[in-house]
Amino acid sequence: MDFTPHTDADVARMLGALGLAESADLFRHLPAGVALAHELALPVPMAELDVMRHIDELGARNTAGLCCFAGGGIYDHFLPPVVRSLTLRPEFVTSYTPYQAEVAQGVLQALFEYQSMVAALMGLPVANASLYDGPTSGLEAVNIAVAHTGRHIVWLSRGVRPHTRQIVGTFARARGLEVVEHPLVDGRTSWTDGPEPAAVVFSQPNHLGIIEDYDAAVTAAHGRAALAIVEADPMLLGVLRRPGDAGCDIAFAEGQPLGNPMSFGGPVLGMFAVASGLLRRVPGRLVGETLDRDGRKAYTLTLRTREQDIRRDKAASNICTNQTLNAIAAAVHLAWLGPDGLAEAGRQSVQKAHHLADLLCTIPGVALAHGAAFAREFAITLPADPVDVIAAMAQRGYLAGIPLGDDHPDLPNGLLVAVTEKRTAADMTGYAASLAEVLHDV
Amino acid sequence: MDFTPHTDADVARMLGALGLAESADLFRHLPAGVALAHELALPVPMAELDVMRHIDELGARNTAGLCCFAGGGIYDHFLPPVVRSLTLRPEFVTSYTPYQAEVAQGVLQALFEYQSMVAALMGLPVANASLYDGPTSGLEAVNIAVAHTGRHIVWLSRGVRPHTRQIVGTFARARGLEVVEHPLVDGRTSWTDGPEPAAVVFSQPNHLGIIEDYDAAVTAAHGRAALAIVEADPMLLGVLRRPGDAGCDIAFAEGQPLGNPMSFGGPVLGMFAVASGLLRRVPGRLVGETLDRDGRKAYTLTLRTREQDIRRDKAASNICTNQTLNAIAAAVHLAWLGPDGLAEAGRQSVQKAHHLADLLCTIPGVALAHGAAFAREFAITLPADPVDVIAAMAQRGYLAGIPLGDDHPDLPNGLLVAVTEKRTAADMTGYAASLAEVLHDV
Amino acid sequence: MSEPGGRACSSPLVGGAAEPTLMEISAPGRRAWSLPTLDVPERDLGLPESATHRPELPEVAERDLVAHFTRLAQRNFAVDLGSYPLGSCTMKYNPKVCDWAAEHPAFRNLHPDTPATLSQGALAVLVETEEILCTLTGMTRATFQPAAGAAGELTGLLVMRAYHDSRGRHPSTVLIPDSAHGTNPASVTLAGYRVRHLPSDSRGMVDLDALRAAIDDDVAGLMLTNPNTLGLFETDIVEMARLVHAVDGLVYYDGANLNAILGVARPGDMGFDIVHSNLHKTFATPHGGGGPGSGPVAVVERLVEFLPGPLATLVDGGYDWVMPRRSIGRVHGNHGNFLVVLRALTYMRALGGAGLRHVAERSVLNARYLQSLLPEEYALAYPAPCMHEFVVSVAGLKRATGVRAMDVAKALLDHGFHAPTVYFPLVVEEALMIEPTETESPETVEALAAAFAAIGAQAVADPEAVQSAPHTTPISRPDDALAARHPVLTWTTPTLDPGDLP
Amino acid sequence: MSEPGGRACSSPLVGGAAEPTLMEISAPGRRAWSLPTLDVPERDLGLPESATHRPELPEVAERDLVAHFTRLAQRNFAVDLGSYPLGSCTMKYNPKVCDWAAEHPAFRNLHPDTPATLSQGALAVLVETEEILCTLTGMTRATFQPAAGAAGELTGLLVMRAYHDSRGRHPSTVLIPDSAHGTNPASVTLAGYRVRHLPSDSRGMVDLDALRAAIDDDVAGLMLTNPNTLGLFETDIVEMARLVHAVDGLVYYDGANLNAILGVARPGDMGFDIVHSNLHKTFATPHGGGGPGSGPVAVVERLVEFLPGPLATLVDGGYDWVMPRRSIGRVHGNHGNFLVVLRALTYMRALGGAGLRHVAERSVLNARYLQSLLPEEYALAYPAPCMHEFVVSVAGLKRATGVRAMDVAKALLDHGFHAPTVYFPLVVEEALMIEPTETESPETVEALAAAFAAIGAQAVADPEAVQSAPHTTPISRPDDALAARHPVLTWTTPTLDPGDLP
Ligand SMILES: Cc1ncc(COP(=O)(O)O)c(C=O)c1O
Ligand SMILES: Cc1ncc(COP(=O)(O)O)c(C=O)c1O
Repeated sequence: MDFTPHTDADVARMLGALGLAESADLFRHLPAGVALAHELALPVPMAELDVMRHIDELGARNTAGLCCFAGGGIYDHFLPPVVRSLTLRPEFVTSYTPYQAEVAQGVLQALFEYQSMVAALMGLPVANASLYDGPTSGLEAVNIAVAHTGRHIVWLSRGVRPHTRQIVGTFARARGLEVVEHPLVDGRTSWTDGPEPAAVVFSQPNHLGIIEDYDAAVTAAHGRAALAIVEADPMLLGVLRRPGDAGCDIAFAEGQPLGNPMSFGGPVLGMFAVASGLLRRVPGRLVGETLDRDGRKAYTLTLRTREQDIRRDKAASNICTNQTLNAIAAAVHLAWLGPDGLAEAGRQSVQKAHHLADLLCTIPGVALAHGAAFAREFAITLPADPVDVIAAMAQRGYLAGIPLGDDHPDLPNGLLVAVTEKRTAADMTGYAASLAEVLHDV
Repeated sequence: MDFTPHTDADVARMLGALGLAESADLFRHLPAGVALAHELALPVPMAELDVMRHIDELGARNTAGLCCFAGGGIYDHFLPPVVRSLTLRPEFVTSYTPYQAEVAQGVLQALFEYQSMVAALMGLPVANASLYDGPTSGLEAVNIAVAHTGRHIVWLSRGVRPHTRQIVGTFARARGLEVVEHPLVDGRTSWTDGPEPAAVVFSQPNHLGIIEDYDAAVTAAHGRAALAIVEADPMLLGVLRRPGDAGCDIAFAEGQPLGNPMSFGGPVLGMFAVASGLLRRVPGRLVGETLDRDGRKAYTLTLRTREQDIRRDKAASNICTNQTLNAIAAAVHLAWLGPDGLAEAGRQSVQKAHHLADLLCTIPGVALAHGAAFAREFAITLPADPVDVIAAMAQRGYLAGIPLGDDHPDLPNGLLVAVTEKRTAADMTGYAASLAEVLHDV
Repeated sequence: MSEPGGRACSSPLVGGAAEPTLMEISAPGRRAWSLPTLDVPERDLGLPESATHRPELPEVAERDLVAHFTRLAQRNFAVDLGSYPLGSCTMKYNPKVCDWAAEHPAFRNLHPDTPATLSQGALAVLVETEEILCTLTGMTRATFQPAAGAAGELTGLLVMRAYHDSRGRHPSTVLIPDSAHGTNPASVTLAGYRVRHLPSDSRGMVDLDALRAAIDDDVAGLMLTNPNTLGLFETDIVEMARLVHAVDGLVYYDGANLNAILGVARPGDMGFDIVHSNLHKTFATPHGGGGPGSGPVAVVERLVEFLPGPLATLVDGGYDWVMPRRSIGRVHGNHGNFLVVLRALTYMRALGGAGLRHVAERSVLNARYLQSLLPEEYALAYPAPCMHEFVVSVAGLKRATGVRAMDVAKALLDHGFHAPTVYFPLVVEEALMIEPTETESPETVEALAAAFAAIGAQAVADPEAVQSAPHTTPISRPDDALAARHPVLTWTTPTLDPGDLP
Repeated sequence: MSEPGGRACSSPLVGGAAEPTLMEISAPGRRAWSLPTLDVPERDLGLPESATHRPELPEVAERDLVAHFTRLAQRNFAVDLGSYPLGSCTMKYNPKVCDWAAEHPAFRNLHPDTPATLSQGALAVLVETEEILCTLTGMTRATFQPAAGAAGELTGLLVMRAYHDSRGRHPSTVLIPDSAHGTNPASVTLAGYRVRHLPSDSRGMVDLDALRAAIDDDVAGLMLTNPNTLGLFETDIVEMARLVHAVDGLVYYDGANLNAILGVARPGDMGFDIVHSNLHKTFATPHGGGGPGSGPVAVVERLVEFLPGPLATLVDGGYDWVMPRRSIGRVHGNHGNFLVVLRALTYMRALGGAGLRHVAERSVLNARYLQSLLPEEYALAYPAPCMHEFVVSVAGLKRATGVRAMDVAKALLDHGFHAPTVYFPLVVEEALMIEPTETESPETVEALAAAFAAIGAQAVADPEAVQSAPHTTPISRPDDALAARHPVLTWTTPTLDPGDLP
């Protein structure tokens, strides 16, 4: 089936009005070699019911309903149904970027509120209307720093999420930036000296779940007139210090836990906030308040001269389409949580993470990889290959975590375990018991 | 959790404004013996996540995903997602009966369109805005006939859906109506003579799936100046004669298959259409077109003098709240189907029913209960107790059908099997193979 | 402006143009539907009674179908858009988690004839909800078959009748206060009883002497809602029940106003024998533009045997369907509006005992607070502390300015609120029945009061402006007389044009 | 009217009052949230870096949260409400079955680090979609990591760079027509290349001689969309590609306009080496008010080894993640906007080969038909048969009446349509870029043409009325200069008042 309303009679009538005989005549001006002479080998059309059966079949090939202890930026937090109900309003879902403000006040105000809440979350004065995801936001942050300082060296903590480091790397190779990685000592970044960087980039907590020393990182940056850039875990901003309060210049985050299901990693959203001095370097869209011709409060896209469609090859970023709908979901969820709900979700996640860590450490051969304080995620070392353990745990209904070996050669049998407020004491007892069995068997 | 916005401060402020000290003061005027002295033994409040877990647990206690071959008025037809998307618009879901037409044109026009499509479906000039369900609509139809003819006898075919017969019975006992049941001969109603009835009531197809003789029934009614009332299967009205075309005075239907999931039988809806002479006896709401003060087309509830809130103890029906949202769903689904889609769904259901019947009749001991022509549902006799067979078939993933014995003592081992366009050839082959196994084992 | 509705393209967001009907945007051969091709060998069945006419249904593309209903939805006010103080209807906020529950595949796709052994979860839903309902009302057992309040009334009255029959008595009248909702007398007649009206006294309550005078052996029962439709608690209820019981009559509770007393008082303790509840009011299930509702009927021990059936019942460890011994029989094709019950259970479990009592406290608090904020144009019909709703009369305003209750109601629409219930109960002249519900914030209640005040002031300053309201809605006042004089009930009837206006 | 937004109670349905911000309806201690109580023993962890400030988030009840966003939604136009002929954006109807797919729990709740063995269905979605995409574009393999078109461009250019590096060459310029979309030059710069603009010729196509003149060893590649942003098919494309390839340059296809040639012609056959597609245009995934999109990049055989990775790949019978040998590395944190890809697959499978070709045929037919219906005020920028969209200039109208392209666009809003794209491409004076898409019916196209005609006539009769449009929308034209002069980007900044107006 297709979704064109045209009947054969409609097509005939329209072609007739154009003086054409058949649909193929619409393409007569295409050069011979270019116009396809044959039909492409594509699947046959399907009835809606058949398509749904096909998607069901594909879905059935995923192992269903694993109790999730994997994190690494994407977390299984509780999403109240109201978030979905409001975010999926067709007026939000099926509209384009709000260029025509007169008929886009809904999306514009929702984004203005999103910006306001992200700024409040980060403790910084300005936030944009979303970027693609956390890791690519890190790249945009580095770009700002390079442009702002005119330097080409970037200090990157080894504790920054691997995907973020890889993306910065991908781009650095093309742009000739030099990325200096700073090692972790017992899980926390040690900032060794070196040539002056454009930016000092770290994660809070870092990829191993460990709480970094804000002052050490910010001093390392500001002591060298570099920007302090932090990747924050948004669900912990009710319990941990806010980037702005800690003196960071740019904060970005993988915003998925706020309002968005895990979605196999996308669509999610990048949250992005900066200190006031950097306002005019902010990538992506900004919604501002203004007045209409009748003096009524109105919202509109603003400071557009930063953007690609106006600045073209001088633009600092090429982003156009962003993750607006995911940002609206985040706004709804943040408003649902409020300051107390956010703090409670963070507090419970942290408490439960420590509860599980204790349970796991009673299993012979299992130990915490580091002594440093962690928040809601932690690294353990196993007496077996984590890949095999994860497979065996899945049989018992658990997604046990993420193997660390590839990214941290010093932890060949390391497993990264995340806990959210959604995991019950029973889930954790079951997880620990299953892990004990699994390790006993292997 | 509850959903009241009031903070303690709000409550204190409001009580203060009223000169009250505590919430209990709001109820001081209740007599001593009446105001509860103790807290009721009710469940404790639950967080939203806990409530959802509880509902999930309850849901898990139903046997999931049975391939449905049960019918009897409620059928498992294909419901396109667009029906749900449009029907569940909060503006439809959370509004009241459209008494204030100026802010209810959405619901009013949707119901006007529903009425128009039901009338077209039934081949009758007038349809109301829905009743509770098929069976209770049968009762309203009988009431019209009694009031219209001043007679107190009702002829009821044995082929009418048992629940409809039971409801008419419940009510007849209270109102002193005499219900004369007319027997089935080889599955079709034989209208024997008797004292003059107010109405002749039958189902098309009847409860055994068999196609009744319209003319026989209508003649039996009109020959005695009684009303011909038919319960129609709405999904078959693209392939079978329409009640109006067959001369019926009142047609009602269980409307569930149009737009509504099986929902364990509710909420569904009663479709109700009448010949023009009966317009002012129609129960329930009617939406009419009119003009507003500025001469613009508008919709409003009309002929309201029929209704309980105006007629009070003289009203012919007491219905107030009906099944509006289900009617809107039916309207969306009918518009999605159009005349061709409706005919195709009916055609496929009938074709597949006959295919399955053939497969089943090849199983030793299994036979069609009747020789008469059936449509999309049929009765078979089994060499075993259908209740046991249904249980055993469920183990194999099929809801095999509905036992007929209770309602049809002549078919102690009768099983009523329904097929919709949604059942595939594979479903049916599997059903037949499983039934053969099951019967072999018992 | 392009033509009305712009042939499936213009939006009410801009200009509020009318929307054409599906038939007007229908084109022969256009379609939204698709079905898999028949996968069994087709054959000529030569069935009897095959179709002679093709039903004239609209033929539209999915794109236009979606635009049509999306635009229609935007032409409708709803609780999700704003405050809806419609007296007697309890238009409270409907939590989204209940929508989630109603969409649960384990229930949504369940066939009603699934054997009890395979649908234990569904039976458990009914049993759990029944227990909570009985605890709240002080009854013993309940049926969920009635699809709405009116169906509950008829069911309750048939139970009443079965009770009397069982005792060989055949009383013929049922007593109803003159302030009763229309469904009450209508149900009484349908149940084969005669209505006898009881006058209200100066307090706005049932006149106790009139009741005493009306009591005799022919009285089958008394039907009452408490708080009554004036929003007042009938303080003589215990005595009233005693009087009725003295002649072996039964006392019926219309639960439309149960919201006001959740966890605070129980019909059972007041002497009621039969109680229907409106889940679509008290228990937050949405009204759906007029339905579906759910009107379960609960009764005291001695009436359980007469309830419709079957009832989901715990039978040695599992749930099963059990028919009451002397059941009046079935009153719904299946198990009632099950998914509505599931919504209500979700709501009840979320709130729990404490939350349910909060409902009563906050709904009464909001009503009292709103009442206290209204200017004197809105005179309380009866000066007594109200419960969850109250009734004011604008008779004075009408005499002074000619502005009627209906005008005030329409003007409120321009202020962004739904109108209150008007001209009900019948015992109050120019009545406005106002029920803010507990889910509105104090700020919303204050804004509502401010709107009433503004309308009151405008009625004095410029009555015509109020009488011609609303001015900002998709349509102005419809001509109801015209609609009744020329009934146009389907799109096959020729549509009206301004020439038809008087 | 009660105050703007009526403190969480009034509705845009009636009067279109403004809506307060969440912060304005926030009250200390009010809440929507609830969480189960902690079910593990709590202890004092004494963590470092613990919070010093409480984020000032709004505190609202669920009821007010719902009313707020429901009213906001009603202040927004959308495809589901009406026609959206926004050139270059392909605002076609988004089928609801795709929403269903995106909500599928088997995918929605899947963690991206689930091992491939446990997420075979998800990998299969990527592989199936990749196959269809490659067949349609004539490419070999594709990555789904790019989250939108611009990300696809940057990815493609990094692939281009890796290709040249691998051959030890370091060309520095990328050729782009002057009609290109802004993301093209911006991406070129970000990829470390210099932009060299190519002029359009009198046909509105790339000037072939200018291209010849621009070709040298320093040319890394050419970036093009075909049909181009004027809606014209670049008929010299094969020669253009030959010229670029002659200096070992690569030819990049910006897929924003792929809709026009689905099943009719393939970039691969035209000589393109790298192709990005916008699933949120061509393949009907909704724009979500500005995103999420998905910009997969497909390449010819010799560039596959440079693609970002890992790529879902069939490896002896099962799907696994495979990193291309000389991959440029990762460009997205996970696997791209996966659920958007799932939507697109649902759409592609529903349409199949025949339906996909229909898309091209009907979109071009609608554009040609609309163009043929427009009055002469709307002069075609270049007189040539258009593809799925076309660009008109109202420079003549402006000279005659002072009415500009932006005025026409705003006036269209009053007619219930979204505006076309304005002032793009830059090469056309007073440009209106109009793309009806294939999902609009002929009647809608005719209504759109009628609206354009009405505006044209009004521009002559009463230019001021058009210049002051829109008149029926929730707000009139916003003061963008004021917004830029006094940036108010959060609700902690003091809001503006009419005193701030010039
Ligand atoms: C007092 C009262 N009783 C009975 C009813 C009837 O309930 P339903 O509309 O659910 O049939 C109502 C509903 O408006 C009511 O307000
Ligand atoms: C021609 C053209 N190229 C590229 C883009 C950028 O695509 P996206 O917005 O998905 O980044 C667009 C989108 O407007 C476009 O129209």
